[in-house]
Amino acid sequence: MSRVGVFVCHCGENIARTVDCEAVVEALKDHPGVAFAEDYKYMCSDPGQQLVKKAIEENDLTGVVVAACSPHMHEKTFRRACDQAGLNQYMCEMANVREHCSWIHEDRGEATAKAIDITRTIVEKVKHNKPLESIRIPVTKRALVIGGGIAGIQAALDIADGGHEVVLVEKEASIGGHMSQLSETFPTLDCSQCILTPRMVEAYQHPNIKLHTWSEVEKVDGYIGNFNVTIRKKARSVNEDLCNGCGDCQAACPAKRIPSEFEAGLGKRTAIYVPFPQAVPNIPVLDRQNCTLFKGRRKGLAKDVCGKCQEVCLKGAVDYDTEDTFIEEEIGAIVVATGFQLYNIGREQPEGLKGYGEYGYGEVPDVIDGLQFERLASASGPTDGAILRPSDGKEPKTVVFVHCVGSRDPEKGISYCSKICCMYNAKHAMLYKHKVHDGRAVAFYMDIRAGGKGYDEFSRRAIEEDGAEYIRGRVSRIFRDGDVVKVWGYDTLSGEQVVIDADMVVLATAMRPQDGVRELAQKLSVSTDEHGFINEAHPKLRPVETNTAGVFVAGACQAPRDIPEAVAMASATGAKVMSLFSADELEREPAVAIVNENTCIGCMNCAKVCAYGAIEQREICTVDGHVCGHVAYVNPGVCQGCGTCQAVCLSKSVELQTFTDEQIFSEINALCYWE
Amino acid sequence: MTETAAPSRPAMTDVAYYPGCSLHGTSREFDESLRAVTAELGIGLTEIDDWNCCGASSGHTTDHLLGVALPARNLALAEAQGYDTVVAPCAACYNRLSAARLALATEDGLAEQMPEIIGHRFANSVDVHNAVELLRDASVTIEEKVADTLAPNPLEGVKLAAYYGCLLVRPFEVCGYDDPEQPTSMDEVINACGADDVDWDMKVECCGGAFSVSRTASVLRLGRAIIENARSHGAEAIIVACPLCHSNLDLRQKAMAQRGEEPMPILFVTQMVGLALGLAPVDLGLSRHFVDTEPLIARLVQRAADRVVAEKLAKEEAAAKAAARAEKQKVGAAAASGGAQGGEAP
Amino acid sequence: MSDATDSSGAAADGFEPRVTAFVCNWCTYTGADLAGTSRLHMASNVRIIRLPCTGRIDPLFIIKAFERGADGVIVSGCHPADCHYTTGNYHARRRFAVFHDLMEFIGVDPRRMTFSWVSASEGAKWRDVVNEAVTSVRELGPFQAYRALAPKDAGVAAPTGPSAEAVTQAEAS
Amino acid sequence: MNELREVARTLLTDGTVRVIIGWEDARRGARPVFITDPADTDRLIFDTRCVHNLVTYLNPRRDNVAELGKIGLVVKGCDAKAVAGLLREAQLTRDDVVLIGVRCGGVLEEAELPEAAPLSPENVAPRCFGCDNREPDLVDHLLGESQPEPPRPVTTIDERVAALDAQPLEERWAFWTEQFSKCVRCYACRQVCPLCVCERCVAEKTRPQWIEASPHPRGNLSWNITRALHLAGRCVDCGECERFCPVGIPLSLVNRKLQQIVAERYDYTVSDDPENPAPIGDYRLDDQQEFIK
Repeated sequence: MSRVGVFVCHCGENIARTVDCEAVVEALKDHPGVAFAEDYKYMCSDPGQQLVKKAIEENDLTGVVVAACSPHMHEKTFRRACDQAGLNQYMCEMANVREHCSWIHEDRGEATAKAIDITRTIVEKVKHNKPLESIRIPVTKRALVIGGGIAGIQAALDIADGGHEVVLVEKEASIGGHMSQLSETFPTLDCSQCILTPRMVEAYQHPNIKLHTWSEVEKVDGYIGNFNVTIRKKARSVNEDLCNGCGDCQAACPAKRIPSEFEAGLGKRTAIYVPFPQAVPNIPVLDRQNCTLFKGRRKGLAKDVCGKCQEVCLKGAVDYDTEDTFIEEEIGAIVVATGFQLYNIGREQPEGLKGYGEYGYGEVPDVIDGLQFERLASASGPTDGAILRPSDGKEPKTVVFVHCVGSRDPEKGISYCSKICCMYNAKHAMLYKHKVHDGRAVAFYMDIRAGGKGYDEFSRRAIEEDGAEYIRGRVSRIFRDGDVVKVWGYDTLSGEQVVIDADMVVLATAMRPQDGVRELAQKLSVSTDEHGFINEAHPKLRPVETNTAGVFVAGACQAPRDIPEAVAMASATGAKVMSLFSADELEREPAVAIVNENTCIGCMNCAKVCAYGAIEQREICTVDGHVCGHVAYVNPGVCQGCGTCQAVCLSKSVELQTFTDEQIFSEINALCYWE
Repeated sequence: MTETAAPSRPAMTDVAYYPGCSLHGTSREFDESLRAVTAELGIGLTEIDDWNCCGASSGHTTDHLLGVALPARNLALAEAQGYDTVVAPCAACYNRLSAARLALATEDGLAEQMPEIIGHRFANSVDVHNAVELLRDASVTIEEKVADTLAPNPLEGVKLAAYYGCLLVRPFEVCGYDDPEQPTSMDEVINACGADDVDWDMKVECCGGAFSVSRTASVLRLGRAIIENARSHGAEAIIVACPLCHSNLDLRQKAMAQRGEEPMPILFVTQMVGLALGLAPVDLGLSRHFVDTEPLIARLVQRAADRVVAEKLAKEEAAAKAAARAEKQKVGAAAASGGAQGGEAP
Repeated sequence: MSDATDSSGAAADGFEPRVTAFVCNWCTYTGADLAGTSRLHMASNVRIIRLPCTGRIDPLFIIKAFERGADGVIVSGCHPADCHYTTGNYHARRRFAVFHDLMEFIGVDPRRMTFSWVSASEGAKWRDVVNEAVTSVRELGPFQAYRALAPKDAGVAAPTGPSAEAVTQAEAS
Repeated sequence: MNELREVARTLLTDGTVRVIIGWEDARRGARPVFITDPADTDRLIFDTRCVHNLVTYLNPRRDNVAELGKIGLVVKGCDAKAVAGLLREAQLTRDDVVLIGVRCGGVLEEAELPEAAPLSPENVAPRCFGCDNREPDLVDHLLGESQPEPPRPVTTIDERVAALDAQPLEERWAFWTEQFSKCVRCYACRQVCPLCVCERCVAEKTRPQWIEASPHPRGNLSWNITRALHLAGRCVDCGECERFCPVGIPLSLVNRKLQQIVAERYDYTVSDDPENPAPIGDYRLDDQQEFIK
């Protein structure tokens, strides 16, 4: 027989004002299975909790019902109290007589009757609660970091410094990400390469970091603490162990006119190439799409038409016949840091985005995006740091910067603010003015969003010290008019139309998630928002966690982020991973589904509705080991406790702990009756 | 359908024609040239019986329901009269009719109200095309017809600027047949006529629209920019497909001129196609314009005639040269073979 | 049953509907909490049963509620795309669409079954859902038709625990 | 018929299967037969009396059938849909069975007739009207000649459902509670159903006991709603439940209603393609939700 204790809280006057708490105690006192009932002014206070603990000990209670506030408020408090008093914490439940009763009703009689109903319902539920033990899962103390930009590097370094192994996967030939392309960084104007390169090298040389560049995540199985990850190492055509990075192959390559991705199309590279001089690792890859030899092979030529890189390689590291290889890694936690890409200013747009026909779809050569400007301003860029416009290599005397191209423009498909553009436009205007003293920098902005340490001062400096002209308004049209780029805009402060004959225009295009992030998210069972950014578990309180336990998110793949934010997020994921790795086993609430193998018929309908892939088919054997059928098995490490499987199970062979059929049945029975 | 329907080409379906007020009034030449050109191209054009105002400007800005119901009635009439396509050459009519179609297809509960308001059943099954769309779809036929025309094509190689204005291509959700910012459909028609399209910057700029009356100065400024840009890119005429664009650029052009520039003829797209097809300018209403089209047409006809003469001369010259060359070879060959024979004979 | 209910719950006209609500923990339960925090007053006829997700809610719960004398039910959870468990509400939506249509075919007035999406921030919507459900069930009157199906010897079911059959029936292997 | 016997004989003789399950002509009409000896294959028939859905013998609850060895099963189109249902829910693998499909032009309402009667509006099984699978795809052998469409019955099931739909709620309630009150809870509908695959039916589950076990109107309603819901998007409309119901509850009307619901809401019809996922357990982001506030 159950011995349930009922504890009715007055919550000061909050409950007692409309609910007659003594009447509730009175009504429940003699209810079957109730061994103790009492009311108290503040049940959550220390004396209140003492009252609960004392009652458990003195009355040998088997269950506790606290009729008070919402379980979201104090369930943990009272469960802890029960635990301290030696009662299994899952034998304690809350009856919500405050939010769901006293606060929403005025009539004392009605509210009291309802409070009695609510409390009795929970008493009936608790009578069917079972003592449960938290679930323990072993943890593989090895992290996977996806993406080798500044966020990925930071996360990898933090975890590696904490003494755990890290596998860092980067899809490009070098780590470094977009930060390696930047000239200087706001708001301090320190050189991006100078602060990034040491981190890159540190990550490469760290004994705890295993780096896979030119690689992608192929498949992810398993669950928190126990992921099994398959990594595709794309065919590099260069043996990483033999190559010493001398660069002879690049010098010998005859295909020298390939637009360089790193230079944002403003510079050229060879077919076998290291993306940039400071690349880590300093090992080239062979771009088979543009390689003369592979072009010949694709045409089906009997003999290879090139082979110069192989000829000049003294180490014999070039191998044209390598293929993609697959590596499996046992992983305990995953950090996603895949970063961003820019809204394409060209005509080709992914579904949902429209492009900017009014700006000529980027087909005017002197209309460039922010990343291209970074390369123009970079000392190691295609112009060695001189600001020269792409069409004729002349120094532009008037440069127009347009904010919010794509961002905050739902008509074009993106409603969000890209956050970093106000700052980098100010930086660009400054860099330009520092290099072209007699130049004119004009910026069209919607609002200046310079929230951040030193940010507003920085953008003010662009205007006040460096003389950038800021015009509040949008640009309606950009077109080439002979030698100049005509910019038509509107100054909303003066109400005037503005026409500027510019020599070059820089569009601050929106930050978008990388291509393929939805596919990656699917592999990881994490969700993405309508724009493709990875969803955090909670926008405020769990910003670096995802809905999949053990998968964390850092940097601009979650939302537009600047460098300090990306680094902060990365370190936060590092801390999350470290705390996960701090114990050998993981403890989880036992709100998981359990299959009754005696009645399960293995139809696997439950597996079809499981959003987490927690349910698998498992063979059952006779006593002599002969396979005689199959049943469903719920992996408690993966199950999140939604119970959808239980509702679709025709034979009622799966049961969600903490919300069992018996508990709910009893609740319904306690609630519904007629005279 | 006229006898011109060439047997090599499948007969085009007849289309319903919604002229709207402009084509019966200020833009009669658009109406005349459209009728002439479609007849020539074998497109059956039947005016919708009992059509009413499309509600442009005043209707839809007063009341959304009215703005939908007015065009819906016209579409319902076309539907009842058995058509699946309506041609609305006026850009504003085209836009209203298309916008009503979209609203009826997407807004909950709107279509259900129509029968009672307009007094007709309406299934929203009629496509709405403008004149540019109609001609673009017929561009292959135009090309063939132009090639078959006996008279030299006065438009051959002429640089023409396609001016779309606003309502013909925007908003994209309503129009959707061409890029709203960098449209090309009218340029395709220009090319089909043998002329060269001009790559210029103000294809979709505003002509000032109905402000022509209330804020004439603005309209003059806008129109001037458009004409100057076309001129600076080498255009000899501007091609339009909207009565209002035409009237703003044509009627107001004299007032726009500042330094005694050459006038820029403004032609409707249908008039251009008519010229290429060898139709008489007067049948295309070309005499109705404020900017005299006479000098342009005379110039083009003269140029075409000169070209024909030059081509003929060049051909004759080439033929003469070829004949001479052949003669020479013949002589040479005869000499050579004669020599060889001579050598062998003994 | 409870005297308190009988004396105060019943209005002068004699009928106070009993409505059972099955709600998900993350959206509607929290939305109902918010209604409380916001002191939004509403009809007191609804009793909430908390479940992790609408995906967990079995049509049998509703049938059982009707069997045990409920005059109406509410099923409520997260809006589409907001499910805490990603897809539970989508499965629930199909399940209850079919159930809803079948019950209507059998002759149950659909106004006795309210289905809604109420998010954690929609305290006011929850109040409206509750009030509307209570109002429409009040108009329909007691679900006498269902109660009339009860076995003759079981006129009043014990409110305190599982039905007598459940206790006496042995668990099948 | 010779073709059927020939195929059955070959399958048994070359050891492809150990037993052929088909129909034979018995004293009281057509009935299922299990044939293990090639010499007996001449007993096999197929005509309009072969109404039984033999897939019920593949149901994993009947493990004694499986013990006979690999089965060759004669199936009509509706029966093949049931095989697909079992495959879909992992109750069978395709290699477990050889399917001998027969082209079907509809069957009679009644199997127990001395000889096959030509179909007429009066005697045709109403469910056959409008059948979309008279030549099953999911078979290893497809036998017989192309058959004409079955005749339109005097009253179609759809018409009966529509007639009920047209009635006011109270009358529908009265109709169904009356029908269900007849139920004696013999569970013949369940036992004969090829897709009721549970070893322990929810109706027999205790602790908690969702469905009251004794035959009274309230528990009967609960049972019948549950049975119908469990077959939503799964029922192949073979009509066996109604045919076996000893008290004559028109279960085909409930089954048809559910077919209509999933067809209207999810554009789903049960097919004999096992790859085609069932509608319950699947979802689309834009599923109808007009009934949700």
